[in-house]
Amino acid sequence: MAQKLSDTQTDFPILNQEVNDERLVYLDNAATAQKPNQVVEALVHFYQHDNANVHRGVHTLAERATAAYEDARHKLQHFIHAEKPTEVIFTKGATDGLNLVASTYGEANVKAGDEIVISIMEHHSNLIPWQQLAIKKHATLKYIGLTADGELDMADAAAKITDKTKIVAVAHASNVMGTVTPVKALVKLAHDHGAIFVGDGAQAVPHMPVDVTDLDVDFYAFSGHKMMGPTGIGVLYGKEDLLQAMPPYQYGGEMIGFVHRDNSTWAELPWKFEAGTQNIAGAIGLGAAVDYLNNIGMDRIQAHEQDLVNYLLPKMEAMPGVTVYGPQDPAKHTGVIAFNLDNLHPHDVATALDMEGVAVRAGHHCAQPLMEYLGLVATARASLYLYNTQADADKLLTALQETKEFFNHGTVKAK
Amino acid sequence: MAQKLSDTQTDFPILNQEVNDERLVYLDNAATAQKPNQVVEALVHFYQHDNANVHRGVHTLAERATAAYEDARHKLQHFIHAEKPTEVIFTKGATDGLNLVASTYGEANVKAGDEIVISIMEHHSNLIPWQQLAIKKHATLKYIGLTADGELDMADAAAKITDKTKIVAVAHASNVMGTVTPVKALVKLAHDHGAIFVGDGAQAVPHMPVDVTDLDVDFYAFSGHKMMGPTGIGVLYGKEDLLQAMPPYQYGGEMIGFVHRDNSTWAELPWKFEAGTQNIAGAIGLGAAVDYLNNIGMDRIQAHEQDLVNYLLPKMEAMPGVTVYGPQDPAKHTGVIAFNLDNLHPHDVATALDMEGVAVRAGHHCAQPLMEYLGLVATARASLYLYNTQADADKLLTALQETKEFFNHGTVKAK
Amino acid sequence: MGLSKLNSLYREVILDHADHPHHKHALAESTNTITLKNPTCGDVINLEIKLTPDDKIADIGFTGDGCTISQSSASMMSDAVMGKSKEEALKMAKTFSDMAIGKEHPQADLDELQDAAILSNIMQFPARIKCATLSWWALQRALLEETDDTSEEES
Amino acid sequence: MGLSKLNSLYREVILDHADHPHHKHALAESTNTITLKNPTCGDVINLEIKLTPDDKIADIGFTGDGCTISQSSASMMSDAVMGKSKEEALKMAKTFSDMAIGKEHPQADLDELQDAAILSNIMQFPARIKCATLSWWALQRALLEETDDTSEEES
Ligand SMILES: Cc1ncc(COP(=O)(O)O)c(C=O)c1O
Ligand SMILES: Cc1ncc(COP(=O)(O)O)c(C=O)c1O
Repeated sequence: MAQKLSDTQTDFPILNQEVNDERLVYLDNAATAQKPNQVVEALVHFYQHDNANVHRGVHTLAERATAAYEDARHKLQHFIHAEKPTEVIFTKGATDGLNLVASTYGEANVKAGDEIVISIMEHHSNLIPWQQLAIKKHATLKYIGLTADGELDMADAAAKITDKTKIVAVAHASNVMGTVTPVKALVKLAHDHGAIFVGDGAQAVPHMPVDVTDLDVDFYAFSGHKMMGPTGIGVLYGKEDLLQAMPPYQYGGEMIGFVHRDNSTWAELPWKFEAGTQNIAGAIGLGAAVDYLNNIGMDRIQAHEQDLVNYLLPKMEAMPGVTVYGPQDPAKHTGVIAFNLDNLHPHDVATALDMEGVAVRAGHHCAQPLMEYLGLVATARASLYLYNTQADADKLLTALQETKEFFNHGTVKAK
Repeated sequence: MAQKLSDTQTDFPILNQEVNDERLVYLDNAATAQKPNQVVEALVHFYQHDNANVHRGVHTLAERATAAYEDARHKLQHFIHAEKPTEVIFTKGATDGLNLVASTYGEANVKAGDEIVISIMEHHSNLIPWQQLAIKKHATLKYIGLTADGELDMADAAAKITDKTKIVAVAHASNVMGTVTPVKALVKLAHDHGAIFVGDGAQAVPHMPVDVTDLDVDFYAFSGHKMMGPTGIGVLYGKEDLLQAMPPYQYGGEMIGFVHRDNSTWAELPWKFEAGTQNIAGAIGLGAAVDYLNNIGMDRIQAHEQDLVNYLLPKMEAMPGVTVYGPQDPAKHTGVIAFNLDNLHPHDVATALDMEGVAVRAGHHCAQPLMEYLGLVATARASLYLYNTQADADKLLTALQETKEFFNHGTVKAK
Repeated sequence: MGLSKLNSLYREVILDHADHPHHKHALAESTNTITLKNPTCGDVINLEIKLTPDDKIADIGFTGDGCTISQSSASMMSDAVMGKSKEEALKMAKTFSDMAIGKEHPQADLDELQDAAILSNIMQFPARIKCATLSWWALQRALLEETDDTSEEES
Repeated sequence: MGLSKLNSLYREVILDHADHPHHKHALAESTNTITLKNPTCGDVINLEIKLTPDDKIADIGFTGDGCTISQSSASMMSDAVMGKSKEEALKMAKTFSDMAIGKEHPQADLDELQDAAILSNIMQFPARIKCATLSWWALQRALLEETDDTSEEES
């Protein structure tokens, strides 16, 4: 079994609490991750020593704040292996970044009759921006389907992506199916047809090494809060030449060159896309999260989660009444495990697990078209991170068993 | 002289530091405010006890996080006297809020030949969104001028706002001139001509009581970081019927009703405008900032800053070589004081003041058209907040005197 | 505590209603209908009401998917409002949503709600309040003939 | 510390150049021109260069507004590159921007910069580095015939 990756006791005080008189077992990491003290301390340090607005200040605090903010950009650049800091734009989160691309690149490049190709398992944040763009532009939105195992159907991808395709947008890792998509192959398919590829890295960057240069993605968006950073900060990576050619997304302070009464020019990259005061402390906190993850090593984090899945998944699959979605082979399954129990509604399951201190999510996971495709209304979902342990997995298994028994003892089950 | 409003020693540790071996005197509050410990502790508490994603969670942490987040919304609602919490949308900041209105309401309602009226002293964030909208829609952007004293010229406003006007967008308080605009009168002018009024409250909400319902503004945007809240959070107030009729701004998680493959419906207010994971901790921290401000009382804060201006402004005006912009009458001047010293470049002045520990800003203050209108390239700017004292004012005056002398000792002055 | 607290949420009568919901069917004819959604979980309720000319609830039926709480709440709600006047039903909806957020009400009002009153302990499970109130909210909006909307408002 | 540290920024020679900038005028004819802006303060420089057919700087002039540092830097830069070849000037620009961010360079390179070398202590005033590098950056872009842009890049 995996060794301990982090000193949970000291780094994550939030996990040392009881919920409903039970030890908290936090398995809702795909929704948001907990923050190590190192990240919280970076925020506190910034606010108590260096807080100032960045870029335009001549005074000492402003200079310190600017250096810390741009330093965070460099950390993020190296973390995802972008070639230049100018290709790293701070956003509010993955949703903000994906909307940015749809509203600027998409708006400028998609015309009537063009096609946008996404997958049926996209999160709403990588679905509705394209859907609405397609509606507005009279373009066609096409969905790549899944294999029986819940993986992306690459034969279908090859069929759906055509010379009419302008944009292919797919999640690097699914927030429901527990699958990783072959981004590199998708990028090649897209490029072969003259389309650009937009990666949604929200569930990938926190859990595995990601190299945007090697993947050759054109845009790639992710959120800080899912990788132990603060809320309200994220990153959009974009290739410099594409970003250069794009119009700005928002207008305001910091993103301008010259402003005249009737027209304006824009700042250089990356600031052209950072209008107004940014989440300065958030960026710095995200930089601290990157330090934390790097200290452990993304390879080790990925291996640790894989070990846990290898332990947990077969036991869940073996439990009568439990249905696990996505690949049944643990080797192909990430730490995101969507499941249902008997014919209980997942909402009831999540409430019962919460009584046992186990935090899981229940619902459509912002993926309604996927639910429809799978013929489901909703599922429960347990999702792991580096601080989870075998004991956490065991607790989930016990709690599931007890939940089963509780509802079987009652005279009835929900429809 | 004003009594002490806050226990700076304990509440603002950042202010108890030396910069260049001098006591830090932070006079760059119009750029961003310092955060009391109470706000920082609210962030720490959230991350160490309740951190979870909001709204979709069934488990205990998610419920606590949701309650804290929505509670913050209620605090903001009451702070600005909005009628309903549904009218309070969390944004990234004032720039984000103003862009939201321009891209949704503006996009839907401004047509070729229409007019948008702003003032010549707008911050770029309340200028370029309208300028670009006007360019895109072939509408006309008109600028309301200033009186000799730097106040908004209401006669000019009455002349510029016509039946062709669709939107009037003006700052409630200027970030350069140190003036407050008669928002209520502007709103009436706008409404009389069938236009809506968008208020930029970035420099008003932190410093004076604001009642959006009494002002009758249609939209009103401001930033958390300038009112002692965290970075990366702000508020857009909008009248419910207007928000209701508007299309969403960004698409993604949390803002949806039903999502089908080819179309979607939207969530109710305010969530329709909060796509993706929001800056949850930021909103909660902003709620704590509101508590802090309320504890002191906005009336007292305003009076304290006025007292300081009454003390400082005449002394600055009396100093040979100092030019203060905006009203010369302290009673008409907010705590934002733009000035120049001799014919020194403000950048050189700010560097010299920084050597004395005094943090001021120098530049165009994101108001290039105003600079052009005033025939200036740039100014220095000192801006006050509740923790500033008479001693801070004195330090500024001494440092200005010494800066003068330093550059007079040299053989030359800059052009 | 483990699961013991669950007993106070999943009372026998609630499980009964969830297992054998009353009025869970479409109506042949109706005067007021609405489709509402619980944004927390994506559950949906289609509510159909047939009002008499003098605004009495002659029939009521619901369809849709949902958790134990939302299904049993819809069932209990339907039982409680059958035969009531529009005005009475609206008052009951108000009582229920007040109860769900912990506001005090005279016992007589609660009695009106019949079985549904048992959901008062939903308060201990704040994440489930929306599940319980969804059908009552649908009732209110259907009776007030508000247009269909996509999701429930904050309760 | 007060203002004493300022002496190391505002050296006599810097103040002299700022007060009586050399080459501060438009050229009658030029082969390479650029307008750049310091986004930190809004200062602007218009730089004009006249190259000989064999790429030597025959004349150089600048106009625009700026602080003491940017004005004197432009003046010192112009002095230093007059008569140099395009290649030499580009090398000097590189030396200067390296120096400004604290990279080591052989003394011979620094000597090339003439008066401009004195700005090496700009390092102690990070907020002012852009003021010092703006004109060198303009020189480089003008010589490389990059299109006008609105602002300087991160230095
Ligand atoms: C008057 C005014 N409006 C808008 C803004 C923009 O605020 P933010 O940068 O926080 O979006 C500012 C702050 O710089 C301001 O002073
Ligand atoms: C795959 C995927 N994409 C996008 C998002 C949206 O991220 P955020 O809500 O942080 O903007 C999420 C998170 O919910 C996700 O899981």
